[in-house]
Amino acid sequence: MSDDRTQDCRLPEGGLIDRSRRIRFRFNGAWMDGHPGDTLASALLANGVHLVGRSMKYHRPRGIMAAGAEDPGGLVQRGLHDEPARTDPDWRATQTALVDGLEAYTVGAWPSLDRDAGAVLGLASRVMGAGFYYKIMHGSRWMWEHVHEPLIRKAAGFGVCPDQPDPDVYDHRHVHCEVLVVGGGPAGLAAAGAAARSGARVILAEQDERLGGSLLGRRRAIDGQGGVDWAAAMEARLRASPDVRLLPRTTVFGYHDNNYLVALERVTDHLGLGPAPPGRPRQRLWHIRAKRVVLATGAHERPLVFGDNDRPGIMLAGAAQTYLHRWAVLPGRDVVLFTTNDRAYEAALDLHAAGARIHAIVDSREAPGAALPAAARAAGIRVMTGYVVGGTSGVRHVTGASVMKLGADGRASPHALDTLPCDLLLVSGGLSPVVHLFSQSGGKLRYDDGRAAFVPDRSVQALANAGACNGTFDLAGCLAEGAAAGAEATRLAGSDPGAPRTAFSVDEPAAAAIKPLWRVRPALVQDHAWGQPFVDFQNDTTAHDIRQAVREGFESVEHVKRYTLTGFGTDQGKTANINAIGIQAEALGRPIPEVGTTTFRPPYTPVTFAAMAGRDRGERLDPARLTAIHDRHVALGAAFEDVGQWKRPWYYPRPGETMHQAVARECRAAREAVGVLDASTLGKIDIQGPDAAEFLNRVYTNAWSKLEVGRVRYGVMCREDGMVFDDGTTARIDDTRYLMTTTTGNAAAVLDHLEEYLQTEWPDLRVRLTSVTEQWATVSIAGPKAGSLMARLASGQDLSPAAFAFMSWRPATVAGLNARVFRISFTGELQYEINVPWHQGGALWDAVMRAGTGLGVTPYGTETMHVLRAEKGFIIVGQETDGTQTPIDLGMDWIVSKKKPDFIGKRSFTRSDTARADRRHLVGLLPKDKRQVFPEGSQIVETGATRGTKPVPMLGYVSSAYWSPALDSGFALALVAGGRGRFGDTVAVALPSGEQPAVICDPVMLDKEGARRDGHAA
Amino acid sequence: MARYSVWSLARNALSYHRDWPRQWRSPELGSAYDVVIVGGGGHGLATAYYLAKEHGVTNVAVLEKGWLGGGNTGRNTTIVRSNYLWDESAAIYELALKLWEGLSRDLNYNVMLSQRGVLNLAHSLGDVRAGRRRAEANRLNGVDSEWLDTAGVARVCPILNTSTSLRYPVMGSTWQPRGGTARHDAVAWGYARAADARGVDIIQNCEVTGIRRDSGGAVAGVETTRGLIGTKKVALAAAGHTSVLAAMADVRLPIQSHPLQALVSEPIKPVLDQVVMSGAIHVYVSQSDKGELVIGAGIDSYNSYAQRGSFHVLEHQMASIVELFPIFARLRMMRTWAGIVDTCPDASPIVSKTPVPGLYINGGWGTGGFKSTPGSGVVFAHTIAKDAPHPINAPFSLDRFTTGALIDEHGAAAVAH
Amino acid sequence: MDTPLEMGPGGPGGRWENPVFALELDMAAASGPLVALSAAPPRAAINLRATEGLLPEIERTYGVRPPTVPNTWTASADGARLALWLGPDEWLLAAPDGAASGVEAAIRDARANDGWLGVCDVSHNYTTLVLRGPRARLVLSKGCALDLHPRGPLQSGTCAQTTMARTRVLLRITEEADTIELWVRNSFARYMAAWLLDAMAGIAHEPRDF
Amino acid sequence: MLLIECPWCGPREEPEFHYGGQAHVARPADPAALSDAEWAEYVFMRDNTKGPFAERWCHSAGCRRWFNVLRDTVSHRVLAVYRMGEAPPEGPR
Repeated sequence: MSDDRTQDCRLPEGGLIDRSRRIRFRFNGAWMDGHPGDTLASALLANGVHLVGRSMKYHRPRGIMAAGAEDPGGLVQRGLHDEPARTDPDWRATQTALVDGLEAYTVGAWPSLDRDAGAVLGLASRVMGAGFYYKIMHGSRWMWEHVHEPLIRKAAGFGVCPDQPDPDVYDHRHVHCEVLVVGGGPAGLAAAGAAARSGARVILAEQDERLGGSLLGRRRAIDGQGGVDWAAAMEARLRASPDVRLLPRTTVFGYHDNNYLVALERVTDHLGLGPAPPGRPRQRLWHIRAKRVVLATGAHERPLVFGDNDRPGIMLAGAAQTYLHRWAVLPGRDVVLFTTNDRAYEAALDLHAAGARIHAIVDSREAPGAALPAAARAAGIRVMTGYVVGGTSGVRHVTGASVMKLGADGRASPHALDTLPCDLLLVSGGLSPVVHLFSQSGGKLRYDDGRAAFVPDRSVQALANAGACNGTFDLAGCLAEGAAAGAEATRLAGSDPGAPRTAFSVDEPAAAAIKPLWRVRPALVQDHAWGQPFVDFQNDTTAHDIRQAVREGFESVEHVKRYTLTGFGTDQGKTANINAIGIQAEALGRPIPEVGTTTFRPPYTPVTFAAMAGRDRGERLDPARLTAIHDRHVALGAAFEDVGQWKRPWYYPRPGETMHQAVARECRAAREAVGVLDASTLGKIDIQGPDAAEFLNRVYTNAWSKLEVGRVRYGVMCREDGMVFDDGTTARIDDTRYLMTTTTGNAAAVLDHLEEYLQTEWPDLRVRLTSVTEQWATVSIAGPKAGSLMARLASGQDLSPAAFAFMSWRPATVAGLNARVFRISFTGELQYEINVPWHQGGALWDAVMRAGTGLGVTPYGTETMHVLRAEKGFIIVGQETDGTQTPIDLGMDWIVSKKKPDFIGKRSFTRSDTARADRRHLVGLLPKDKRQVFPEGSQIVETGATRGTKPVPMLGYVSSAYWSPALDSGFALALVAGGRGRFGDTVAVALPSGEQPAVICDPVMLDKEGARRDGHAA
Repeated sequence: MARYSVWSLARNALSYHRDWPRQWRSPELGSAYDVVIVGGGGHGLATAYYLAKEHGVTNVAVLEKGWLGGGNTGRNTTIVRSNYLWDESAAIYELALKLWEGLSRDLNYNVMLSQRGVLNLAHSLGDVRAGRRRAEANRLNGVDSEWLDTAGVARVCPILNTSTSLRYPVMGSTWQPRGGTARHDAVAWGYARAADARGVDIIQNCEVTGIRRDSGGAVAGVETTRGLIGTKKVALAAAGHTSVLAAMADVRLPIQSHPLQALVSEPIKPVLDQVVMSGAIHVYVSQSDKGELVIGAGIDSYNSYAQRGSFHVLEHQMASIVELFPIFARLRMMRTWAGIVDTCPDASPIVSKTPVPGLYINGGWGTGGFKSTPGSGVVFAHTIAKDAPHPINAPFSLDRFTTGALIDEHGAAAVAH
Repeated sequence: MDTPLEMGPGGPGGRWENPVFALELDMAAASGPLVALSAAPPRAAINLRATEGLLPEIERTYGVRPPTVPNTWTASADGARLALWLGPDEWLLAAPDGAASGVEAAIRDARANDGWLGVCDVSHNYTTLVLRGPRARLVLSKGCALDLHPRGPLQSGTCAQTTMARTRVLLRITEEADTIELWVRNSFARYMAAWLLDAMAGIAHEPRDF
Repeated sequence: MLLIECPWCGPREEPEFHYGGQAHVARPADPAALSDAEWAEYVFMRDNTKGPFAERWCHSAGCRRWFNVLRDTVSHRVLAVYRMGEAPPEGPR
């Protein structure tokens, strides 16, 4: 392409890039070149591109201001058109590794980034001060809903969401270590070095792809070795240490209780576009439990707040230095530096040495330090002390800086104005320690006047801070502090680090103290003449906004943050927050410590949703519990129902059958021949011990002392509030042993409930509980021909209803398998529940199906089971109950012992509301129009009630409703106020289409006398 | 109160916004008030506003131990809806929703109510039954609510994964078109400004340390970090700390405080136009006017006053989000936080008199606090002014735990928020 | 119709139908020298509840003294019988297939009148998966929060009940520290195996072990 | 995420445990003798302490034992772990 950019701003040599290889990438459609080792930001700057994005509110042109995670402005969309499923919104150019074919776009600028129509909003900026939205657009709801809010929403957001599912894989790891070092700069490397080879397990995590931190962007020597080489040597030494795990490209983003830290490793994003190499996750989330933590997270340089301080080409001094040294990029040729501290002078000196013209160093202090200003002057650079930059010129790139004299009143005098041309304006407001993780850990901060920064104070976890994040900004101090912290952490974690080295020889110019300047204050009448003094460059918060918020009574630091949206951007205010606090303190006339900081909330930098999910995606989102017979159900074409985590066959449609037809067929089979149900999912609890009967007496509402061995009883259990919790049958296996069944969904909850009472309330009861849910597979056969089928399966054993009493169980050999057979019935039919060892469940099912040939044996699912039981008026816990029904409400007063002095929940029955006679009772409900099957959940009202005004009084609701082939009618179970006294009454089911009449009746609708359960109705 | 309007905005823009009046005063703490409200969040400020507006009670102090709206008001996921199951709940939340609909105008403060509609998804046959039951009850209670089948859900929210490949497929949903979101901070500020204008003293950085009672046991005053205040009526509206405050008057409550976490994504262009909630797989998500996806997590299991929860809760949350919205997988979580929620055994609030004369409690809202704010304020103000509950909050008494007349909204609140 | 069924090799219709049989080919294909996943052969398992005073009696009848050190296991001299610590008064006895009823009866008979004794056959409650190889621990560490470092607490001779991915497991570190058994409830077996298979994909590309 | 010291299994991650709320709330010996209010006190009323709080946990994914924990509900720091039936440790908290 002819409009190719050619890395004009790349220096001919130097930098930590691989010049042997070129990387082609595209930015807003234009092809450019870079090298391996580049970030998107460094490559753009190498190609002279400063304008990268537009701000959120006013669509102001925004460039690259920093070189790392703190950059507020350079947001792009990665891979929008080439790889729609892998496009990533809101990517920070400074942290985007350059890869072949990378495509990056600016989103939200129309028609183009250069000529963005949205910039017209800049004209309205004078109106759109703090709290703009709250003060207008409240008059007309219609206008708000149809005009204002849609406009606001349309303008929102930076990037676009992919429109396809993410094909990539994400991994998790859990690790434990003795020492975790966060940050691979000089302090972190020194710390890890001190801890290495001590036998302690050490993890060093660094968000950058390269270890070295600030050493990569400065000219420094440590012990006579270049800083970059020193870092490389350290890395090599650590790599060779057996117990050290180096994690580059890994951001520790959360610090939780008990030294639990979470980190995101970017595994493949830097390898190229497209799918990750086979088997490799795109990202890996590390869960780290560390005995000790050393935080060596560095510091962020602060920008300065003055008029139009946001133009592309305005850059943090240290960032420019980093672009120069690490990437051999000269981000500008005509340079002005505006600083409040000595340290930044070095950037000007380095750029000068690299060939840039430094027009001036503008220092707000009257008395800077000695060494660096002298060096600057010696290099022929004009040093202006007591001056500030008050405003800038330029549109899409800075073209000049307006220098003003600071008066005795601290205000910049406009008459001393001097405009310096520049294409790079460096700014430095001092350093802010990166205290995010420390603060997340619960540590308290203190404001240090000397450093003009918040630094760690009291910590509450097993951690140490080292280096710049601790307010130690000089390299020798960083190294010494890091080494000491690493050694101390090792020792406290129980290993011997040996004597740590604490003295390092470093060549670093001395730097004098900073004098903070939170904003450039123009002379009073000129307050608004010099453009917008931005504080949060992403959200377009200005110093004016902050001061206005204070004037309006927002005095808490959190209020100002929220009212002005400072620090709410994707950078979470890394460069903005401290300046905002300084400006607020000034406006309030209070010292900074009284203002305090806002909370540093996790994550430190944004974390991919899918990385949080890890492998728990798709079918692994939650375990699907399968019975021993599952594959048979699949082969039979079953549709499945999720019951808790279980997959249960819902119905077994034959080809061409609707669900209704399939269920009707299954129901008929069970009522007329024999149906087969996989009942393995019911919870089963083995209860042993001499006090087992007493225990059952206490947890069930009915009496258990007299249940004989071999017999089975139905029981209901309540919670202490008297409401039904679960039901099921319990069989007496021998003198001191019972087998309890629970509902499928409640199995774990019931076992927990029982264990809790045993261990915490009644430890004197000699009772042992073991879950045997998966010890047994259960096949239930029901229907008039169940007896015949049972006879075929258990030949030579008389299991006929005559010989085998209802509600009893016995051991038997069924299809050659050792089984326990229970004669219980949830269908009203003659029914056997055959239990065999789980691993033989499949064999039993096969045998039942084979033996049933000719008997009309038909598998049925949960839907048919529900119809069959509902015809008999049997409840399902969780369907007829919702935690607000007592057994009495359900018409089960027969199961509530009057004799037992106590059981769980008994006392609650006599509370005034619980004892009311007009509570909702379980009843049957028959539609006047027999074809009608009411939707479950329908509400029941008095006839005609829905014609009245709302709210319409409701009598109750339909809990279950089905088509009954046996009744040849739709029918329902319902909970109706005072329902047991209203059998025969006609009420209305209030459907959206209108009322439908129905008659309240006994919930038992079929075979009230119970003949069928002994097989007599065939 | 200087009214906000396009004209006031234009006028102030001319003077570079230098002349905006304070939104509320910073008054000296008085020595006695007719009513002292503890808690300067949405509920406390709304109560003060309605005490002044509806009952003419203006000698009122609202005490806030930190900054206004700094508790759960500023920490929730801003969902507003009224589709609760039981008549009692529907009544109080629907009262609130009706007030929400006129709130910006009433307060002369744009609370940015955004009625984008709320889906409560069903993922099992049990969910379907419960959802239908709720939608039908809502309809008869005059709450706009309907039942959608899976195809209907897909029409309303096409980016939702409604395929059967989902581990727990979407089997339908309730749909309340009038539900939506509001700007949480603006609610606190709007009420504060309006209450202040009616004479209410709003005192920040003032923590209550004790409740004084007279020889008869009735409330006589409150002790604070800024001195003693005489009052015969103390109203607690300090979600999270209700138990701690009530204990100062020897009142024991059936309330437990738990962390509740939430998070936002980086801002993206509009992609989700509804509030989507799923109790079964613990998801609730909406997209804010700034473009962030606002996502709520499940309640942490343990008691806590720490305003932080456990990380694995968020991991589960994101796993569910990514399944329900597969296109969100590559989006990034930008900020997380937690509040402290008061939870009651029946997942319904307590808005009630107490055994201590002059002590009133508004708490236990669990995840329902924000959406109820205006309605809660109206009925609590009534309860305080008349020393008797409003018919709408009468069922939410402390007595119900003795009589058994619980209002069990677990079904509705399991769909947290 | 009570003709004895054929003894299968864990396949459909057999007397010990393996819940992860359907994944056996996948498991074999995913296994290699770094890590291998398989299902353990059938084995008897008995849940034992007892007080410490009963342990000598148990040792006499069962041949293994159940350990009182939490999260450890003991074995008979020939290694055929194991006792895994599950709780302060709870153990899992693992013995050769078919031994359950004999073991259960023997223990019961020995202390028939002790009210605190509980013995329950759970042979069919579990599926035992075996993860073996130098990267077995690494695979586990993707879903298990315990310290699995080879020099960590989970050495040969230890066991631990914990969570793995979204289910619960009993881990047993066998005589070989890189061969780890995962005892899972049968209904979770296929989930667990599928999860492990997914986690094993690309294991050769993992940067390093612990 | 909390790290909870099971009295038997040692420190384990919070998801292995089940929370049981306030400790030392004994079930009344004779519920029938209680008034409705007294019964409600047992069933529903619980301390909700800000600061050191005696609570119950169950190591449900581990040894299945219930035990007591004295934990600060503000700092989340576990101050003591003790078995069921034991009294909370004395002394300054």
